[in-house]
Amino acid sequence: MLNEVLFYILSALILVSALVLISARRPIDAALSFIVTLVSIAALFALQGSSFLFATQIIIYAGAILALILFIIMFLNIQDKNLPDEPHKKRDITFSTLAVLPFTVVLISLINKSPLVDQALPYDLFGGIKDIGSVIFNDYLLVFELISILLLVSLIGAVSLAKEDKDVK
Amino acid sequence: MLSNYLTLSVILFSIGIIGVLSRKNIIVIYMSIELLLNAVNISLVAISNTLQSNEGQVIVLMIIAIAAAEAALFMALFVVLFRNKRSLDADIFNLLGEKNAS
Amino acid sequence: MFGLPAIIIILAVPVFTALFILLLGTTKYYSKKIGYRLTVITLLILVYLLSADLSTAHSTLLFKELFNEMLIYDTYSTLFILLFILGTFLSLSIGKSYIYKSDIFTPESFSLILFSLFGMILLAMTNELLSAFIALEIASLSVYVLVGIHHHSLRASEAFFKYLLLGSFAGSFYLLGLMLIYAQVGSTHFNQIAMFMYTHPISEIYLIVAGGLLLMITIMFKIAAMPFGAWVLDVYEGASLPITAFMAGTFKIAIFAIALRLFIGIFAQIKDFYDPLIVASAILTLVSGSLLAMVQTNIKRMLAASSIVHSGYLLIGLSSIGEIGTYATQSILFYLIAYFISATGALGILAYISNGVEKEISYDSLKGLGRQHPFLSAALTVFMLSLAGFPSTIGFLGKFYIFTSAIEAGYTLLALLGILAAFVSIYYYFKVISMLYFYEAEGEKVVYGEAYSFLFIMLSSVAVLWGGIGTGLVSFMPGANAITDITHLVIESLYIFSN
Amino acid sequence: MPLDILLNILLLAPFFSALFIAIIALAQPSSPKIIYSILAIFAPLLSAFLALILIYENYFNGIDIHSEIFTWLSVSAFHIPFSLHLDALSSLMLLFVAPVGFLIHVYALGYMKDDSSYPRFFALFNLFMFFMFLLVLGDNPIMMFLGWEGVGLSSYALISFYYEDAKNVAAGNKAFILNRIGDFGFLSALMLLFISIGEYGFSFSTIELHLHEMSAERINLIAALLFVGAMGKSAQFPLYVWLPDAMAGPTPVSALIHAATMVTAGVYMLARFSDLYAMSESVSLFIAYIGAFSALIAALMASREFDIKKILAYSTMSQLGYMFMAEGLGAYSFAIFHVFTHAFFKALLFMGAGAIIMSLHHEQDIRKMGGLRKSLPMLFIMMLIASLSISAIAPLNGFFSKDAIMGHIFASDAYIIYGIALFTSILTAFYMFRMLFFVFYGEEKIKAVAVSKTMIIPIALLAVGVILSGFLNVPSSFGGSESISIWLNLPDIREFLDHTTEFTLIGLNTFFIFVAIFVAYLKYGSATATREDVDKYRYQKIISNKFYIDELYHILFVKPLYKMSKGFDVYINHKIIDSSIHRTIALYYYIASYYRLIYDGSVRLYALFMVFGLSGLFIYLYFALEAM
Repeated sequence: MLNEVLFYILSALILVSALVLISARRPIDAALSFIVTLVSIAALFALQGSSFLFATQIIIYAGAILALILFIIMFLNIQDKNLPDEPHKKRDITFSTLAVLPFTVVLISLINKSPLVDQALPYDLFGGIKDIGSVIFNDYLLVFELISILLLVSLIGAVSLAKEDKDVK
Repeated sequence: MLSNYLTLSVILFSIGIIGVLSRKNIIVIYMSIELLLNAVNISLVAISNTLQSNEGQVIVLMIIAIAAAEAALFMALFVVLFRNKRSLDADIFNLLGEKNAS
Repeated sequence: MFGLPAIIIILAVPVFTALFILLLGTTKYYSKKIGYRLTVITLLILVYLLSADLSTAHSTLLFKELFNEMLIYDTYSTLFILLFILGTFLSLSIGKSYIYKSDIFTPESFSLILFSLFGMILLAMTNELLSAFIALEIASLSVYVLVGIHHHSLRASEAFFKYLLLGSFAGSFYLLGLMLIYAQVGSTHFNQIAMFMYTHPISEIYLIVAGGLLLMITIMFKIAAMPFGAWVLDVYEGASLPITAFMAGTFKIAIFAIALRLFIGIFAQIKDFYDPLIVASAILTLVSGSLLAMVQTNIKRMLAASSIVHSGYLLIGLSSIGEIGTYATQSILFYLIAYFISATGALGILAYISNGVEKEISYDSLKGLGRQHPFLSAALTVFMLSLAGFPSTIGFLGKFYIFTSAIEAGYTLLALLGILAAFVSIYYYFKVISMLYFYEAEGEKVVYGEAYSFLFIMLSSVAVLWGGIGTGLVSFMPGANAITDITHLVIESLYIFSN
Repeated sequence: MPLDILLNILLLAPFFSALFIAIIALAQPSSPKIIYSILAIFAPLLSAFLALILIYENYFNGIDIHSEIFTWLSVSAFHIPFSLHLDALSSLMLLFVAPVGFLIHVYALGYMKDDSSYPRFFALFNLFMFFMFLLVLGDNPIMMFLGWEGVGLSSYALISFYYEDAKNVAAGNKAFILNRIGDFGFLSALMLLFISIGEYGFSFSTIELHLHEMSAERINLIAALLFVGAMGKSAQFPLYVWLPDAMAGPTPVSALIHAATMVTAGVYMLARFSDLYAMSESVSLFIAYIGAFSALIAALMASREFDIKKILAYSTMSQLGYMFMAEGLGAYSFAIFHVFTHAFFKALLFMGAGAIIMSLHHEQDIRKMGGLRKSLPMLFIMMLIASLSISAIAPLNGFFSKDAIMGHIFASDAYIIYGIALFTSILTAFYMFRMLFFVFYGEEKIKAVAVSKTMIIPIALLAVGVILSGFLNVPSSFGGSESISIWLNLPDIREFLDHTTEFTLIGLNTFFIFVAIFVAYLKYGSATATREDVDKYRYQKIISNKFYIDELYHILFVKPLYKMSKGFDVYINHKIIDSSIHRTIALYYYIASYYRLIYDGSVRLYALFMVFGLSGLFIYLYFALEAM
């Protein structure tokens, strides 16, 4: 029961902060509310007992990626005058909501029709670092290796795009 | 119940889509895309929990890594775009559209 | 274990060469020539190693224990891998002129091309949803960067921006779909998904149907099917020409490698659901592609728009699969081969003409080329004829197969629309030909460099003709019938039960 | 090497030769002539050599060579292989097509040596050879049709070779259009054939097996339509008018390929379908009458013609008439044998005529020639041999083939046809010697230049052929074994005359021929002859004007067609079709100009389209699942 309540509180937090994210004018505000979202999601992971993902979510997402975003915002020194004018933001949000609505409604109704509806979550403690590690290295070794190459590619890409060229000639 | 988690995912996903569609600021658009990935993650962990298998969590881990990879490129994108035009307005980058084609 | 050593090398070599070029690039020993040559030689080695496996129908699970049955090496993947390698090779060979003259090709770009190739190779071999996505991401991210590698150019960086943004957006649909399928099946392996659907009634697999739909969105985005393909014109235009050729010719095939595996393998049972959607998308794609292609004045944009139309033809083939199975699949494979040579050749010629400078090639700038460069113009004419689907080119046979398979599947009206689109396409392709031959030259005769690129332009135009006449006159040069034979083996290999 | 590979090489050598010549000429227009010459001569030499080997195998070892090159079309049940087949009939055709083709090439080297379009000529010429081989060797009617069209096309290009002169282009067009009329018949026949028995496969042998499954009416219709095709290609009445005009090509080489090689395609085609014609007697008889009539009018026109090439063209038409007479009366192997002998003496005549024209600085009017007997003695002897042969004087080859045909006609009780044939035969001797006396007797009017060796040697070789080739099919009455007729094994109707009748007929024929020659001598050759040929009588005038057929055609077909086309052009084409096409394009542009606005380059808009697509898909999904 407590779990249910906690779930609803966290969901509310997630959704509200997400809404703030997409409607905030300044990117720094959006980033800060994004942190709330991410931490709430991490809490949701913790609620389900997956301790490793909880930690990962906090460290990588809330820590690394968001720090990167904030760093970029600072680094580029985006002033308010650099921000785009968005006079029709409210209208845009309304229309896009209308555009997305069919998708959302149909998908939710499908979810509620499927046999998964009444599966309860055990809320056991599971997904420790050891279990996950053994799954990664037994079943998902290929994916793990591929991820390393993916990161390498993005690293090369980011460096070659963002660097000031002195040697390119 | 699992369906609650899935529903939450879908709603969060929709919010992300709305963010992508309605905002002009590229950084906000980027964060909306991250929101999409997080929406998927929520459900995956829940499913993994119901099935009592760790596969779902591994997938989440991989998605986080993918997000990181995309993040790196997006950061580079911000730098490149801001250096070129001193702005991060998605709508001013329409040099290539049909409007200017001829 | 069929051809195992070769395939290990094929997986490892691109990555190692890419890393080697990257490291060499930081030293003073590096020059563009070395980077280019290393890449091309690597590709040649790969072609040599692989081509033998095309002669039989085979299917093996690669490193079954180690990789948890995630990689499958069959004739299907062999054909696709060979096409990727050949496509990359052809794009680079024809683009040599451009690459040498322009200063945007850094060591990183060569290694990114190889990484992208690696991603595509895995995409053709993968047997599982998550690894498929990551393979796709490896290929895509590399291409995103390649599009924007000229980051001082406003156009290139804008193309990069659009491609990256929309690509990641589309990619998240795939992940949502993956999540829904995983929720229902509890696994992401193709076999298990198919097995699950086989053992459960339709009412219990709603989420799989929805998930499949979401996967389809990503696929349609990548192959530029409308309404998901609006990015194509802008991105193709913004990218440098050899990269455009690479994207249009090679990368598009890679998406079909996974799409066909999904539609023949997993979703065969519920494909009836998807067929009306594919048909609708095909119609939309054909119509908007034709409309857009007709009004272009920039030839690169015209080719980009016409590549949308070609996706439409392929979607026609895709929609016919459910009804008649292998013939439609064969026709798609044949069309892919036909399209890849013609498109790579046509864009390659543009790269050759533009001489390494980022300039717009309008129709007017081709005027009088027929007199100044008869062979180049002849080759361009051949490619245009093939793209328009004129008889005695390989493009004609491709279209012929696609349309007949659609008619056999009962989509007569759709086939008619396709024929109509092909008819309209004559308008914009022949405009190019008329510019070549019916106008006087405006400028001085330009001398283009790199006989090597020229050689490959000529070779591919001969291949286009040869494939269209389809002959086994000379036994060591396979023609259209050989392609048909191979596609047969390829499909056969998909139904081999792999142990 | 396996024989089928040799067969492929034989077919493809001229094709590649043509291709290479074209490529070299395009890439490096200033290449030395010797390159073209080598390329041009090598392919036919190779083909001729291979042809002899393959024919040897077929004749002595009885091997039919089959080579399936690739599947040309395969759409479900519709299966057309691209395959070659060499049997006795095609062997015999090859036996003259390949060597004579080679000799013509050698001759052309000399004849064309100063022409600026040297490579174009040889490229087209080799292409012609390729299509001719394809026609003869094709294993199914579709392939035959391909070759049929191909020879038409390349001959069109050769007739209009000197396209600077509008007259030549008009001649080319005429040939092409009249051939198209014939092709229409051919093609309709093939379609009918395919509809009727196409499901069993479409090679000649399978067609033969299933012929009896068709109704008699349909067989008659197909036979008649096929013959329409043959009429066009083989210049029979009424589709013959293109042949004299076709002499506009490079004198006389292209004339030669039309007259000695290509025109026999119709005869060959009828022989190929001989099983069909054997089942259709009425059409066959009609063919015989058409043949007889064509032979007669051609001979009449030839006797009043002054252009040396046109005389030969008419004589070709006349000889083709004999072949059709034979085929119409069921003597297919005699017809084919006449094709064979005809190729030799006609080639010889054309080459000789060409040499004469060349040595007289492109003079073609026989009235302006004369006395060449002294300056060109070799040529005179060879022309004499050929003229004797075409007049059917023993023991030259023309005698054996023509006499066999005449004997057969008589034995078939077709006395009207026999009368025409006999009269034509006499006329033939007359007009041939008329030409000979005009050219070689009398006083020398233009000084002749010596003829080059590359032209004389092929002529001499052909003369040997003319003398010897008749002995291949010596009739039984002369103690021969008719080995060619047996080899060909066509469904001949054999009628035997007793030897006395036969010898009487031969004697009669020969006597009249000698009379005709003598008359011709008196009129044109002797010292007292006036050598003037003005139209004194009304009939002569009619003949000189070619029976006004051309004019008739002009009034009947060309003018109304022209007027109709003009009407179509103005009213339908311009006012309806053109403007509607323009309107469609304008409308299309109009739509596109608005449609393109939604691709204005805004990335959010593109994302919006994707979301529309997404929502659309899910709305569909909802209803589709509801409907389940």
